[in-house]
Amino acid sequence: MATVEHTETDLTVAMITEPAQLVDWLVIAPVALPLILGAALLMARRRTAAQPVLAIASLAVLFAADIGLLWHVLANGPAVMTMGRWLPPFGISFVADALGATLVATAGLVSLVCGFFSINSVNFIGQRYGFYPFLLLMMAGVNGSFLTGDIFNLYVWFEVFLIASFGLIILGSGQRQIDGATKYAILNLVATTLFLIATGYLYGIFGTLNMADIARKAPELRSTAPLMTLATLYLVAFGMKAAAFPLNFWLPASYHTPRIVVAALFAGLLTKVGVYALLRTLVMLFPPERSVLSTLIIWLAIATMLVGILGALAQSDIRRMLGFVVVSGIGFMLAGLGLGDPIGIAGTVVYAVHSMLVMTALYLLAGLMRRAGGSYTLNRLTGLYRSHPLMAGATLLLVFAAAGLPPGSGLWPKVMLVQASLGAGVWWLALAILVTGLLTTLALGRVFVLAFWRMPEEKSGEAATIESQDVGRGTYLAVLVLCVPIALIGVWPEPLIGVAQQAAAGLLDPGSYVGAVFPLETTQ
Amino acid sequence: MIAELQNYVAGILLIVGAAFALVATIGIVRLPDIYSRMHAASKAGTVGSGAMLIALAVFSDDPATTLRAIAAVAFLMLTAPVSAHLLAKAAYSAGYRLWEHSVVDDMAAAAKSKNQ
Amino acid sequence: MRTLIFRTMAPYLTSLMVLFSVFVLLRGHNEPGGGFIGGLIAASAFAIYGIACGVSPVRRALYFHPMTISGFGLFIAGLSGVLSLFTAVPFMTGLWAEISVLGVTVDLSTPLVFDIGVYLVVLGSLTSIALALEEREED
Amino acid sequence: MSAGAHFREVAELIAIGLLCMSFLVTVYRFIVGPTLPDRVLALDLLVTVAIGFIAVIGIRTGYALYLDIAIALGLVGFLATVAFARFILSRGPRGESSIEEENQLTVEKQR
Amino acid sequence: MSLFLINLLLAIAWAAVSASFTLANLVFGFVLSAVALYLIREQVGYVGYLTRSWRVISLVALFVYELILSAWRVVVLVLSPKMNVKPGIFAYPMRVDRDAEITLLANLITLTPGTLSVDVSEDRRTLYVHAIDCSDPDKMRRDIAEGFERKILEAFR
Amino acid sequence: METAFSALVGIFFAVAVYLLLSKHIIRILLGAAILGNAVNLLIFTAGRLTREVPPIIPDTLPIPAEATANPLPQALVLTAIVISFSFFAFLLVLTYRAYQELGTDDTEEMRVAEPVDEEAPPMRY
Amino acid sequence: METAGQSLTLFALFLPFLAACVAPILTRAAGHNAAWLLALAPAFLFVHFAGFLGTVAEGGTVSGGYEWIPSLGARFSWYLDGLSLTFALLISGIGTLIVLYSGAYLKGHPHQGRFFSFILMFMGAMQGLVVADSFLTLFVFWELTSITSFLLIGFDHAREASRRAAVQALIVTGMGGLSLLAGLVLIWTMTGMADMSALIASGDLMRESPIYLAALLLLLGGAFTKSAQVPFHFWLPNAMEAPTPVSAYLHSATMVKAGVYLVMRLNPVFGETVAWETILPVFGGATLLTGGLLAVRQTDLKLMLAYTTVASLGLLVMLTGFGSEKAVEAAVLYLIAHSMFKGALFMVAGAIDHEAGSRDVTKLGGLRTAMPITFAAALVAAISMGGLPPLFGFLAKEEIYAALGFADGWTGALTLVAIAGNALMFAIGFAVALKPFFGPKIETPKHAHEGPLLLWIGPVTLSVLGIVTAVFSAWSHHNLTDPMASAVAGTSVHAHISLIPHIGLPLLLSLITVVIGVAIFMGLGRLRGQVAALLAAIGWGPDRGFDQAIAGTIRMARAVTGVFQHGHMDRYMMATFIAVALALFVPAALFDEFPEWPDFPDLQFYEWVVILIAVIGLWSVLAASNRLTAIVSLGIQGFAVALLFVLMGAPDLSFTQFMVETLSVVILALVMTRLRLSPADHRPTGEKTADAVLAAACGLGFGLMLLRVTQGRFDDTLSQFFSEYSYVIAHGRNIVNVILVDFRGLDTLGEITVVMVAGLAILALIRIRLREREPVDTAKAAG
Ligand code: NA
Ligand code: NA
Repeated sequence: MATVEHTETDLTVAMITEPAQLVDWLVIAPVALPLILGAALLMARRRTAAQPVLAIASLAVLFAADIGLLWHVLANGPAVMTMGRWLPPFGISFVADALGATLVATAGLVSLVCGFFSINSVNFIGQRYGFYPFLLLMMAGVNGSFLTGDIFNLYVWFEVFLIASFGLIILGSGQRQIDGATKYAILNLVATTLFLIATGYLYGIFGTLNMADIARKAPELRSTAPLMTLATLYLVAFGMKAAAFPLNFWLPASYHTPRIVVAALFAGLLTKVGVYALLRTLVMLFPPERSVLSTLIIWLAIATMLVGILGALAQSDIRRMLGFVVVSGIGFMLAGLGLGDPIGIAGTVVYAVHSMLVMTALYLLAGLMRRAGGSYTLNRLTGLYRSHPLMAGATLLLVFAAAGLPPGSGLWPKVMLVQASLGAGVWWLALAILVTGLLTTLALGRVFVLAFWRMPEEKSGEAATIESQDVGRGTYLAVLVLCVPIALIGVWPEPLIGVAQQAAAGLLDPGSYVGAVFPLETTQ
Repeated sequence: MIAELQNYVAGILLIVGAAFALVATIGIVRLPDIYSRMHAASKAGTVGSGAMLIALAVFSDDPATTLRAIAAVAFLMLTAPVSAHLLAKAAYSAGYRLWEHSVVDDMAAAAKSKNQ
Repeated sequence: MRTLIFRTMAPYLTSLMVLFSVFVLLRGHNEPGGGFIGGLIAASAFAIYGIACGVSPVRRALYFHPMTISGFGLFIAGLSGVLSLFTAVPFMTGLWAEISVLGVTVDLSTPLVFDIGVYLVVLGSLTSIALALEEREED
Repeated sequence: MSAGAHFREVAELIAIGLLCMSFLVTVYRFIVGPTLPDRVLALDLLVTVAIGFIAVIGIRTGYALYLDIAIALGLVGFLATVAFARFILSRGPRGESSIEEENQLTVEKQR
Repeated sequence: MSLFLINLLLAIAWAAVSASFTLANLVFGFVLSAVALYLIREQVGYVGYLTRSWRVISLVALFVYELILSAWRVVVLVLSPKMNVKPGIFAYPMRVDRDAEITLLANLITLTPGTLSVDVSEDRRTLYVHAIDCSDPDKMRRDIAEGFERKILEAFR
Repeated sequence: METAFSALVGIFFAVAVYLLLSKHIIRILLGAAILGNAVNLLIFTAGRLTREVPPIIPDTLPIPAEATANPLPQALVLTAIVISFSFFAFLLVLTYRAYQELGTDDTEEMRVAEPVDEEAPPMRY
Repeated sequence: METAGQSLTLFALFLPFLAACVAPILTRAAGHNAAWLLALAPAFLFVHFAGFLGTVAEGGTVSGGYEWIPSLGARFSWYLDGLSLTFALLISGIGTLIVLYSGAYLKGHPHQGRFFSFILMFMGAMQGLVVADSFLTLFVFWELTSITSFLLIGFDHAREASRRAAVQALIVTGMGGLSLLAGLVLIWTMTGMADMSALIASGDLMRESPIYLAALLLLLGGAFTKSAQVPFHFWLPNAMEAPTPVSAYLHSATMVKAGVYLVMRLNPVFGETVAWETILPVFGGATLLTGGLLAVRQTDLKLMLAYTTVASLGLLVMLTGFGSEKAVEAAVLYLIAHSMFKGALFMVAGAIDHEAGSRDVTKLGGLRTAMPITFAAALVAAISMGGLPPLFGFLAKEEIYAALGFADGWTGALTLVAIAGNALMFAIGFAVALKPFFGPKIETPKHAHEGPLLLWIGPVTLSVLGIVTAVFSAWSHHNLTDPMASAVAGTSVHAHISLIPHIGLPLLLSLITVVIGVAIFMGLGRLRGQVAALLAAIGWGPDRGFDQAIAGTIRMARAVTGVFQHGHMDRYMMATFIAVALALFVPAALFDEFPEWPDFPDLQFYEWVVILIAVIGLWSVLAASNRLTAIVSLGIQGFAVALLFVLMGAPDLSFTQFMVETLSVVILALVMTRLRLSPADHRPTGEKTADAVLAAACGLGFGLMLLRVTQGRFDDTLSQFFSEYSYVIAHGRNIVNVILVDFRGLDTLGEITVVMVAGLAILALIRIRLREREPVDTAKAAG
């Protein structure tokens, strides 16, 4: 064994000399906490009874940390922690800006709610084979993606949440799950590999992986390096992760197959990470390339919206329908990206938060409907209005939210995106947004009308094969808890829009981001 | 002086080892069936690579490296016959026939008598 | 595989490989190797053991379920990063300590703990996979 | 440069040349097959030859550290063979048609 | 006793691979090998005695010699322009009956000229050996019985 | 050197993509494995190539004596190898389970999640 | 702007929603009598807004608001001028009556509480809509009216017709809402104005703006759908599926008038242009005639009223777009009158239905003795509707004819339209008010008698009000008509019309209208048959069109989805790589990002050999005759890659690659053992060729890009740093390992997470099935 010499070296040239404050740890907590707790839960795999309790406690702590981080970032601007004390860009920086912190906090809420929902819906086998570790580690991956300031590290976190999502999707292990999981896994693997490929090129061009470093080096390299191809590759890779047309097929092929709480988590979290990554790369790192691509992105956005919502209209299975609604929502987020102005980007951010909450709630609601009505298909679900008025209320709120009608949260991003597209003179985008809103109203409104209003005696064909079960109170509560922020945003969107505008400003002018990472070189 | 000797010995061992390796590979091409080919692979191949590892051991001035090179040879010797045996047994059990000009097959005879 | 020769050889090969894996792990900081490669070698060792002698002896040998070992690996790898919380430096900052045992100084460091964590994760997960697959063969 | 060193360098090149030929010949057997065990054997020999190759590279570059790779290869290269043997063994007794076909191939090749 | 020996041997092997024969490293190696042995505790049965180690050494010497010879014969065989081989599998009735000895014998046979252990019969009495030149199986049986098998019996009994 | 490696990477990608386009999952898996190698070589090449000098600091020196191979892409590739191996293993077992559940590895026949004759939604209100 | 007043208004605006929240609880406690309590909410609103009458009558306006979404520059603000105030009073006033009426109408209904809740929410939405100042406030309330009306129309949800009507209303008015949003946002974005008050103060600016026409059409899209203008009229009669209080409220005073409100609101900004004065009268006139004619065909009291509502809305739009102050004044008068008589008549229809059990005018008769109060109320309302004195409707009718005149062909045509429409409405109004009550008594499903107080207090009040406002026309003009008309016209307008008619053209036209109306009334039965025959001949209408559109949309959606979501994995993959190939070539071609032609690589011969082995391995994977061979071939290429790593100074990589490659093959072999796979790929050559071309393109693209990247200058600052400090600070000589565990330890942490999760996932995959097959835990040995 080689002996270690503890030489005296001038650390200031290599390391950050300022001590890390406790509050700085909030930046890494959203990753470190679930990761360590997830590992601990895995060790306690056999204590199936304790699993949910421990997991929910962990998620609650995580959510508290997320909120703390958001509060800190909003008060003090981007927060940075560079791992291992190495000066950036040599160490991996975690940077929580308004965008990242907001998404992390929303993800925290979504996961906590799904944790509650899972109490009733995850069985012994699911618990024993790691539902909760998967959940926590997926959160680590998702949070890591939102917070990391290093593009290769982003890839790593992508893979973490991806593999955890594989774990979650196969937990049912029925034919549908296996089939869905196969397509989900292979196509997503291709998508993340494309991301890695692009990152390999990026490293070859820039020689660095730190996003702040890339952002400040890009202008010099623009004339000599193939950045246009690079940006397009990122668009393809993240577009596929985000389920943007024409690379959206994997989502409707798989999201309806796992148990509903898993689908809810996926719908709430995963595609948004793709959108987030698109924002980070195209808007923050490659803005001129993004403007070149903007027309393409806008057309893709339109196609995604319309193909998504038409897909939803075509479905009889509510879960499949929701999968397409998720896709359609991606179109909205792409729209802001394509427009690329502050209000458009802010609209995308607001939509992302809205979609995380609403899509999760809708899937959970589908689970409730299945329990109450014994089926997932519109051809068989009936009469829930009489039997479950509270559920009907929640459904209405969520339907309106998803369709962008008051008092749901979806109104505001719609308004912002229409504003942005009309401001940019892209009226056909505004048209597509509005038409999609209308078709969403129709698609989801039909769910309400058919499943809730329609009465059982009218329905044609055979009776539902599955007896309806009692709807657990905890489950109900989970959905209602999600309804609160959804309605709150619908009524008073100012805080969210304010944060989103801050996030958009941070993306469009990465000065504060770069400055936070390289505090000593702010004049660069 | 010692260094020169090291160079020469290492060089010779390298050439010999590589030659053995080549012969082994020619063997697996020329010999008629899988079982015969295994002779070439598990003997000439092992000796060839072993020689080259010993060349490294000889060449290196570092006793640690020398020791590790010898250890590597030992590991090779330990594993090579096992893998040969396993492959042969597996191939035989799976029904891969001996070369048609093979002279004896006591195993087949034993199996036949056992079945009767 | 029920062959006497292999079954007799496998335990020795396994212990040899486990030794080698620890060696690769410990010197990884200075020469090629490290937790990941070490873990791979160790997992291969147990895979061979399992193929030769069946799954149950391997499970009994490991005592803990391989996935628990894996979880423990990730746990200590994560904790090794959190230790720096107490010295007011960022996550995963290497902390070094010299400990004197029997007159020999041993260097303990969080990167080492981290690498051991990596080793355990790889060892545990891959062994778990190999054993689970091997187990399918037997039923 | 001393004569010994020169000789050794030439020997290295010769060895590498021979090993490269070995590689190619082995790959030839691999491609020709005709049976699965033949291919597995080729792969096994490839690993063995690679160990020698790495030893030569170790001498050539003066980096003894490549040796560890050789050791690992020696230990685990055998794992692949074990696995394939296992595979051949377990599918064999079922009298699968593909094996019949392979035998057919062998017979044809030898004629 | 035998376990202790193996443990010690492994510790030395450890010191060898890690190239440091300090006391600390030996102790560490010993502990490590103890752990490694513990993992395979069930399979470790009878092992020979240190007192007969010289016989073991002579066995190793024979083996190395045979190995090189064997490789050379392969060379000759492979490179001969007209390949005249009469391969076959012959049965070899063993005298050794302990697992370790059978294994050792089989491995040695494999590494030596023209022979390759294919299988051990279920009653562990017969070793099936593939020979590249099987024109005279009885001679081969004799060679093995008087060569390796005798040496093994000497070394371990 | 980079030129040759670029060409090789191109070939790797071409083969990987060709396999990924198959209908049989086993071939797709082989494609995924090759794709992993292609990407690893790509990253490795993108960090520029240096022959034979490993990025290891000699025992006697505090920093490398000569220009070594670029260590960073090596570390990145190492991470990527491990990750793609994990995914590969998962996909493989998933394929196996799919085969058990669905009796096929032909994606054309794997139509449980998206059935060929999917029920139409009700047209009424 | 006094704060106390502001917060009181804010409270007033939220009060209906608060009441809606408590309504179910109250109803559970107090039964239908909760109506009395709940009616206090709209009553409070009425009183509160009535307090502004003075200010507004003096030409003032009341505005206020709070910061709401400062980030978007949107306030929650309101603006009360004559127009909004009149509407506010109508909404809250009639709302009070409707709540009371609902108390009786739905007495004993299991979901009466829910009903109160919905109707109060709707009222709140409507109230907000008419007083809203900022565009966003307006839009939110606008959409809320659509949503709440959806709930109200579908209240009787067990019937498919109700559900259909609800969906129809939601979709049609939702479409309009989107159009409105687009219009408002367009104005907002282009002019920076975000408030109605600002907009109406800048008419000239707007009229000259390049976005004038676009904005106009978009806003009218909202208004026309909401106000059921042809061809969007069909949803309104269908909405009669709702319980009668809903019809009385939504279709007399409120929802449908939201569109009229918007048109009136915009008149000062968008009016006085050719577009405005063409579009509005044409659509309004067409709607008037269509509504009137279709009303004739109906026998259901509510449907008859519904179609006349359509007609009235057309009349209002027509008048507003006519383009004179007089016409505006007429519109205002008619709007007020209509709210009162139509509300009363709907409630009457409901009362008859409630008490007699039928709404079919052909199956009712002789109820006047059984339901005298109702009858009286109906008669008075019908007189107003017919435009006869001494009711407010008379004032309106006179003013309409006064405004239209016969000045030229255009106005003449409109006048004729007005006469025809009014005559039809006259006939229908009296048919509704007289037919059920006169003639021989017809037995009805229920034994009819006068309803309870709650059931008739509404119609009676509205009927009486129709008289009072007409008699005291000076008061009503001063407080309601003039301020409202001024607001609509954008200039100060004064009405002079009273019950004492001026002899002249308007009176003549009124008389003509009455004569024709009476004639139609007499021949209603015959006319009904003719209209029905005509419609049968046409055989298609927007109502059927709606069903076809919905079904068509769903069918189209299925077709489109079938194209993109076809379920063929290989085609999904193909789409992916086509995208990749395009991404690799198109930007490179457009922006000149292809590499320069390279020199021939200077490799050592053994390096070539290793590369060759890799390529052979790859080829062998492709060409393998069976998959098992392919798996072994996979080992070859991985092995070659590992050797390349050795040659390129990457021992750690090589080490790992060897191990991983071996383990991959091992796992593959372990898994394969269990699979019975048929030998490979028997696809048609065409497919293979297409795949090969695509694959080659991707490979070439990736290779070229890599070449281009490596031809650039490389910045190795990071690696320099790592080399420099790897040993000195991080105490490790293997720089790669130090990067892995220290410099970039976080990557590794993520990586081992992946490894661990993969292990767990694989365990789950394998085990869960194991358990399914054997319920007893076979894994006990697992410890
Ligand atoms: Na995803
Ligand atoms: Na990967």
